Amino acid sequence: MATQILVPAAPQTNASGFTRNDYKGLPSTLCQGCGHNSIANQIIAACYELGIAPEKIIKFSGIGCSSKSPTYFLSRSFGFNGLHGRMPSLALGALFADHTLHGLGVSGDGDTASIGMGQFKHLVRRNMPMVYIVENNGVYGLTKGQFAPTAEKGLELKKHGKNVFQPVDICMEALASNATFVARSFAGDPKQVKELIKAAFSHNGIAVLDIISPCVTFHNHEDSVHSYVGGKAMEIPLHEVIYVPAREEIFVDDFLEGQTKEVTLHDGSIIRLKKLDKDYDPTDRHRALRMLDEAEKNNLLITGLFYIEPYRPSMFDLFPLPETPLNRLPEERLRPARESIDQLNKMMF
Amino acid sequence: MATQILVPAAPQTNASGFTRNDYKGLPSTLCQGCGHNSIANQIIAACYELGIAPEKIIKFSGIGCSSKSPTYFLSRSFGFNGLHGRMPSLALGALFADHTLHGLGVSGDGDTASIGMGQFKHLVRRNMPMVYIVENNGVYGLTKGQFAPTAEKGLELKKHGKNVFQPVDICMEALASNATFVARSFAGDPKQVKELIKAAFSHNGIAVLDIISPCVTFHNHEDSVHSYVGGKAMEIPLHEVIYVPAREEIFVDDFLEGQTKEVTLHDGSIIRLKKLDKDYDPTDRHRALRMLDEAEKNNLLITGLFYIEPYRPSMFDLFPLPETPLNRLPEERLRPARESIDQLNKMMF
Amino acid sequence: MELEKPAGVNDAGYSPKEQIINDFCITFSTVNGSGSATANTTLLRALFKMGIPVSGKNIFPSNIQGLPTWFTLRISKEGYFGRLEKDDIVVSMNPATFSKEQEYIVPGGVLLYSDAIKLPVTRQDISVYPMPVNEILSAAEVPQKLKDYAANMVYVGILSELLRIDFENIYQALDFHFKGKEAAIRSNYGVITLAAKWAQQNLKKNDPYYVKPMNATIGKIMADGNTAAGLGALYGGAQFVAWYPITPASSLAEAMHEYLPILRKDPVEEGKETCVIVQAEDEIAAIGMAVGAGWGGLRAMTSTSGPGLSLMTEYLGLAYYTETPVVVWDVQRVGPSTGLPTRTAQGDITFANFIGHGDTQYILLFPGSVKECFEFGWRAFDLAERLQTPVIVLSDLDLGMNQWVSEPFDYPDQPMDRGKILWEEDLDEILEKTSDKWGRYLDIDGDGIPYRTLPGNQNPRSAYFSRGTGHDEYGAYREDPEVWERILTRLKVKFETAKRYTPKPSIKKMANARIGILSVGSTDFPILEARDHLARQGLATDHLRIRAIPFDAEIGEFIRNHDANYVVEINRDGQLKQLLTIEFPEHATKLRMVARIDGLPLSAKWIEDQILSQEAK
Amino acid sequence: MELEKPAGVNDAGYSPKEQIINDFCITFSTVNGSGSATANTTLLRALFKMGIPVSGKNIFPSNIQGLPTWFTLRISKEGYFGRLEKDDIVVSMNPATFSKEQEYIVPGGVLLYSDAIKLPVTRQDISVYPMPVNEILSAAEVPQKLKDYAANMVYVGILSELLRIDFENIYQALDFHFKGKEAAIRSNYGVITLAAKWAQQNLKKNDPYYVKPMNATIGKIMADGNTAAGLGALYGGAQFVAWYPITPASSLAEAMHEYLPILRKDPVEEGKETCVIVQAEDEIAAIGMAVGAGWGGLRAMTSTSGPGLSLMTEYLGLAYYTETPVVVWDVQRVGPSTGLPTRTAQGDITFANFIGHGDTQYILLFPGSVKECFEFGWRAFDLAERLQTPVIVLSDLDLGMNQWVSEPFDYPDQPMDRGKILWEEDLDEILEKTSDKWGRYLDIDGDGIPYRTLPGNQNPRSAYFSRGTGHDEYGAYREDPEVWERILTRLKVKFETAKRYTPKPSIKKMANARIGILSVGSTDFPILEARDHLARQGLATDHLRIRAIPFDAEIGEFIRNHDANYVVEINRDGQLKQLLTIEFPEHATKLRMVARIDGLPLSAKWIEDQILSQEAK
Ligand SMILES: Cc1ncc(C[n+]2csc(CCOP(=O)(O)OP(=O)(O)O)c2C)c(N)n1
Ligand SMILES: Cc1ncc(C[n+]2csc(CCOP(=O)(O)OP(=O)(O)O)c2C)c(N)n1
Ligand code: SF4
Ligand code: SF4
Ligand SMILES: [Mg+2]
Ligand SMILES: [Mg+2]
Repeated sequence: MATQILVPAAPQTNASGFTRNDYKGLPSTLCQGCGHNSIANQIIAACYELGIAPEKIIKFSGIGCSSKSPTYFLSRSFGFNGLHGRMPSLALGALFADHTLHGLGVSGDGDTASIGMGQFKHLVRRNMPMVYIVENNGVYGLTKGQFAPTAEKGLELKKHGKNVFQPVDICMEALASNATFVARSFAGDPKQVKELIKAAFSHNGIAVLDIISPCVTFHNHEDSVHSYVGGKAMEIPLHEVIYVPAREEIFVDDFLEGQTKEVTLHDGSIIRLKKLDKDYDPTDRHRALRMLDEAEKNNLLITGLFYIEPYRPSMFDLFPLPETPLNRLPEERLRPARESIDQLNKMMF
Repeated sequence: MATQILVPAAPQTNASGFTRNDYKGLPSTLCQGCGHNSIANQIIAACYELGIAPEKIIKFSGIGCSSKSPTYFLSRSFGFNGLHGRMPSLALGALFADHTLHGLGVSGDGDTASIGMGQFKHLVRRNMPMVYIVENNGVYGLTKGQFAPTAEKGLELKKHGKNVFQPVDICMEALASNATFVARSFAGDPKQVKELIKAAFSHNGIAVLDIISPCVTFHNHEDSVHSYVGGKAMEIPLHEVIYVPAREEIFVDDFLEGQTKEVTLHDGSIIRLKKLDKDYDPTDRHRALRMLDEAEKNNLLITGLFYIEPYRPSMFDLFPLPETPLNRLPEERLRPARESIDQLNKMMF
Repeated sequence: MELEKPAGVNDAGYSPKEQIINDFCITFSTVNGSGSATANTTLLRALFKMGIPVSGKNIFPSNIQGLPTWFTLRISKEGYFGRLEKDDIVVSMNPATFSKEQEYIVPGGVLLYSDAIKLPVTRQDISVYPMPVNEILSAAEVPQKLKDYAANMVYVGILSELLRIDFENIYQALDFHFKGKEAAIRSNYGVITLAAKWAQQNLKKNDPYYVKPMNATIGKIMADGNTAAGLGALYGGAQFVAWYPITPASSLAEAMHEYLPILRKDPVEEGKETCVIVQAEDEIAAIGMAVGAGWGGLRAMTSTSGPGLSLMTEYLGLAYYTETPVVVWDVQRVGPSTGLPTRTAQGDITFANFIGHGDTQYILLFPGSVKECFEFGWRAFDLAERLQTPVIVLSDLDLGMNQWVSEPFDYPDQPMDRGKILWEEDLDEILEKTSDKWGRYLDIDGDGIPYRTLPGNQNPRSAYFSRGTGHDEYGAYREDPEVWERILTRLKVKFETAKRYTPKPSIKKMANARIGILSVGSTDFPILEARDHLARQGLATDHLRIRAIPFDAEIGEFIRNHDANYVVEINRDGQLKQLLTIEFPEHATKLRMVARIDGLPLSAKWIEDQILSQEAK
Repeated sequence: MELEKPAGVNDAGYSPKEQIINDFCITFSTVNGSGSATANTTLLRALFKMGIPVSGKNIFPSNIQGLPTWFTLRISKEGYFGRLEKDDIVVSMNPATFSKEQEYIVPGGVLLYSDAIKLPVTRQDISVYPMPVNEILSAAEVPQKLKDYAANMVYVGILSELLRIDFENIYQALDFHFKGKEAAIRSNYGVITLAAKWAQQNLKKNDPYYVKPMNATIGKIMADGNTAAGLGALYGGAQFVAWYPITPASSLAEAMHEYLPILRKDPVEEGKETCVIVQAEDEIAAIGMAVGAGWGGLRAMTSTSGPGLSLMTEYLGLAYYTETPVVVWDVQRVGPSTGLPTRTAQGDITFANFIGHGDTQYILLFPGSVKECFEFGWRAFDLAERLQTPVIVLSDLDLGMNQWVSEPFDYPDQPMDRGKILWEEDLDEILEKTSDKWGRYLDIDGDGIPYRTLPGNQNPRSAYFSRGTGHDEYGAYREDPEVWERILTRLKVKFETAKRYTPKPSIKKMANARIGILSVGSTDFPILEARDHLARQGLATDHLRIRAIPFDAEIGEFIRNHDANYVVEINRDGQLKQLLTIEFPEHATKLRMVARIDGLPLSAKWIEDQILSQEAK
């Protein structure tokens, strides 16, 4: 009888040689079933599939359950869990430290659309290159269930009565601020979430992902779009989103002519949008505005890539940054030469 | 020879018996020719023509040259010159003190669209009933000519180089936040400014007026839309705006059938829009969004009433406010009766 | 309704002399989100109803579900409500912390734990009662999805049996908690009695802990400080509340939201309410709205905690300089920064005192009990309006979020003081009296407090323009050096005047005490206890609890009259001591620091040890 | 180029003995927006070029055009740069303030005024020279729209004639101002010489004021503190600047913007710059960006004034607790609130010290001269990075916006101190050295300062997660009481360590002085003068200028060694004195307050009077 030697199977790796484990984080301390957890999983999956080294990503967040989640993915990435509503400025400053890194921000609807409205809008306006995910549950999770500004009109919550205000539409806000990548998705649709995240990482500019992410503890009423059941029932994907990395061969015949629309990103990768219902051109801002206007009027949860403008210069492109990351510049490149001081003093009169 | 007795001519008064003087303010300390001065004059004219008692108006502002201007009109009105970018919250709180008063906010483009973006958007979202004027000059006047977020892309300013960012479109922002009254005007078009202000005062909700108001000291380049010359050259009024007070008889035959569009406001007054070029329906939000999108793409200064939704409940309507102004309620209506304390204590277990 | 009531487990026979009655501490260890709060407060309330002085402290994590959380229930016949450092009894439902908790049990103490925890019990010197939680739940036919929650009712039943807690009172507590909803009460009570029966049938009590009815809580109430503050504010005629959610302050505004329709229906206009509550978009907006409303003549307030207070900085400066009344409740939690959002602190004292650029001074109030939260709830408005200035009330998480036994709330003993407000006729009168010399910022009475008109006043002379920039007595914009200095100096006069109105310190003395203790707020409870202990060790102390800034002259007297003055507080830097040093430099060397911050309320023992060791020097 | 140069007006014959030479003060009264700044700084620079110690102070309104503005030019052969309370010469171009200004002229002083002002001259005891401004402008054929502006050149010409200011130097000053633009120089110089000629032909000098060349400014420079600070920062290797416009700080960032392309071209990569400047949307964003950049490993800063500092409160607390280096320049103006935005102050001291909820401590720097603005410009980064903490530099409007004669800037005398940063290999090394025990917040060296890694570090062990919530030495989220206390206590150790690095106080002594004076910042100038005056009256004083918080032990020594210590500062509440009281309670009673705030720099006379009157008590 021959002895069988058990060789542990080599863990699977991505093209860059990383295992899925290399992208994991600490165990989540969010509620079981929280939409934020499933988004965290898709972030892990997307980064793994993209093959970005975890050390090449920086994570940012504000304050909230959503903003806690960066500890639950990418433990090998630097991260900064900042202040409530003020992640955009923090991220902007930090990303200038090394422009070769990928920025990934995770925020909540309260964090972004309430206290953070101003910073969010200005980050978008500057087209700061980073992925900006809003985990949108329509409530304040961490403070135990108050209305977020994205709460549906008429929503009733324990202790807070009925929401009487018009909800903020995060995608509409992004568009109004001339965002160059605007998408909406639903935590209950993990495949779409993942493909959009991958595409967002390839975008050279701000990529806003408004992801409906149910709060199972404080706001999971079946008739609400912010719940799993409600979201599932109401979701209308505009198209099927498929991200094709730059290096991959493209098999056109996978798709019938006229059924797909492709957008080439700055880094050569392609977003392929497979037509589902009607035609939708995501490079037409006005079309996107109209769609959101209609969705709002008819209370629809439309998901997909709403708008993309792949070639507008990003904020980095607007500054004469050296190739070397700023934070690696040695003293000789930072302090003006000794001789200069005399000249300078001569100018002081 | 008969002696002629000189009787001083009684000063002209409006329907409520006030003279124009009753609406005046202190002499302006702004630069001569500043657009803000001409807007101040139209505020005076509009209030005079409307016949609102000056004591029935409260003025608010943030910080900036624009925000200084409330001292230059309506000296008999209460006013609060608050903090930079934070006028909306101040106004909201103050207006709850007496819901029978008219709120009038004057802000700058920096005050509203830079530091004040968040508060502005949330005030709009709440449909807080007040007139909100942005005196938009594309720069920071009071701090001596830095870029405001409304500055045109490519604009060059002394000391600050070239503006590389996409400008904020205040009307687009208002629409994105579901404003119920959105208009743009130009300080060089005083008649339109005045009519729009009158209409705004009659609106039961937030009325956002984005008025291009040249800064003659720091940003009056002829080729800029923010200058008198540039603005004049580029202005394309959508329609002629005529405000007809509730009590006035309407002579329909003044206007040719099909050439005007009328919107009846909450208080019975009417805004009559006289068609100039093409048809424009200011009750269609999507139409307004498209128009702004196009104006931005083609760099046009379109003026007029872009959007109005006269019957959405205002913020006041969402609370069970007594008829008596809150700030006039006597102690008996504010402090629970003595008996109640025992009952309350019984509930505390 | 007649319900089955268990009757106590068999006794192993501790003689009455050996029994520890009404004087011990129980810690419940669970995970949050499991519903243990209901169980714990039920026990707390039942003991309260038995007439026993009792206090509860919730030590919970800053998340929503699944992390360790502790509830400590102290039963103290002497009425001590401070935190103890050791547990007599631990009820452990959480394997994650099981081993650690055992360390905190006193020798001879008790460990109750869910037998689902399969970890070793390491202590030999304690009584141990494993509880067959799942078994009992199965017997009770609790549906699967409620099991976590109902598990807590199991320990309620067993513990009640062991300690002899009255089931009548348990029932009352449930009835209160579930607002009389029969089904919920019955199902919970069902589990409790089943568990109790199990205990009766299966346990032999071999520990000394018992509760016995007393009458020490007769006529008292139970409440948390935030609810008390909110209620006080409603009795104070609050008219405008703007807030933004933040732990541990949220429940203050939420309580107002809850009680507003009950307490503040307009007695004149039907269906109307006389107070508006707005959830703002952030704290800058919340304070901005409140300042606007205060300026407009409303009794206006906001409530927040550290990070929110930081954001209110600029607006508070504006309110100070424009002399706008506004009330800010800061329910303190551990900072700096986000810090420990669910832990208690007194760390915002110097910050609140110096908040805002430029020279500023604020009225600070420090409630020391739930009852005082209620009182300052209304009184803060009187002060803010009388003095036309911001009032910052510094409460804390311990006081604000825990349930405390308290004297009942007193109806305000003074009519509302709206301060110097001029309506149409008042203005005419004052103009006549002063020969037309009224000005918004003119000090007519010499007390530093000017008269103000309110928007809506139809007197054509009434309007004025408020601004954060330099202004003269008539509200006109002025940059003149002498005007600036004059107004700022008058504001200092006003701050002096404030001392006539602010609450005096509360002083408790012992005979021949040469040692003073100074404090603010909720440390009152452990200090009371520490002083008793010290006295027993021969060290008499006097205690002065400061209730307001500006500091009263009495405080200086107190310090002078004692050889050493220990300033007890929950922060790192001795913030109260710092402010006292500034105010009373002549006594600076008599002040000693007794300060620490680790997220927990101070214990009497620690205070005592600190004082003793510093005295020994 | 050969230009006509006038040669002085006829003398009424003051004997040389009666002449007042190089020791007087001129105030120019104009309206703002009229371009008088060019005229005034031209005179200032010309005098500087004549070798005479001279200083200028601009007292301007918070608007853009049309309101009264004053410029005071002090000529002091003894090198006193403080403000004087009286004017020797007034040049009045503004009817609105004409009457008032006459009151400030010393007996025997001079009034020059535009004869377009048709108001009475009320003083009989002064020399009066009306100036036919319009007439001269017409003769000079100045176009209408430039008349307001050129009117100021008229007084430059006339005054230069009267005082004997060298026209060569006037020309140099114009050349500098107009950056060599010939047309502008010529047209202005034309008006000046025309006016001078008019004076020569029409005036008879009957006042005693003269300037005479000296060599007291040889080798010196002229600069404003904001430019100096911005330049210093560029020499400090600033890499990221985020700012939001606000008077009086804007010119700091604007100077950096201006000099960045000159000083900070990347010597390696062509066409690149090694510093990024971003105009943020507000101050919260500005500090947020700077904190982000500081965390990312950049030398990051922001500059602001009071209201902006108030808005930075929350972020500063985060930076303190996460130990993120960041530099904040606060160019102080008069607060509270918007206050007097164009007037100087030292009113943010206590606020900056206690900024943020919870226990915090900050490094504060107080530059006392333009040269020190430059020095602290670079040094602040060394401190921030070495100590991994925010550094707040408190300058003021007087220092920041006025032109000062100064020693030339010194090239930094130390290499950049980047502090404890670990790149890939460093980390491997330290991991080896510590047997794998590196943690972001672990105090390895015992000085309270941990080691940090920076984003981009590709070592798989390098990453850590920063948070404002409780964390342990390894950056992990922790709510444990002992962890919180440990980290917070270590931060205090770090603050002690800071004293090894912060600038020492600067001390100036006199023989047998029993009186001490303590101060920070720009009050140094009037204090220098006041001390000379006091000494002449027999009162010797020592002076200690504090340059940093934490306070150095030397300060305590100084206080102890003097009978009375006067703390001189520009605020109402004696803020520096308050902080000294806290730090040195044992000397609290030796501190005396000499504080006022009215928007003006303190005068030597006022300081002197205060000290004398308190000494008299
Ligand atoms: C300045 C400040 N204000 C308030 C809070 C309290 N707070 C923590 S999380 C949160 C809301 C989070 O809501 P959201 O962003 O929607 O995240 P979610 O928890 O729903 O994922 C608030 C108000 C805070 N941390 N800081
Ligand atoms: C918190 C704060 N930051 C900065 C300033 C300085 N500041 C005064 S006005 C102003 C900009 C005003 O610009 P805008 O609103 O466009 O008004 P304009 O002067 O152009 O009319 C700024 C930044 C301030 N007063 N407060
Ligand atoms: S409270 Fe809501 S948002 Fe927060 S973790 Fe739980 S489910 Fe998620
Ligand atoms: S600076 Fe510009 S905005 Fe300000 S008053 Fe002058 S013209 Fe108007
Ligand atoms: Mg949320
Ligand atoms: Mg502007």
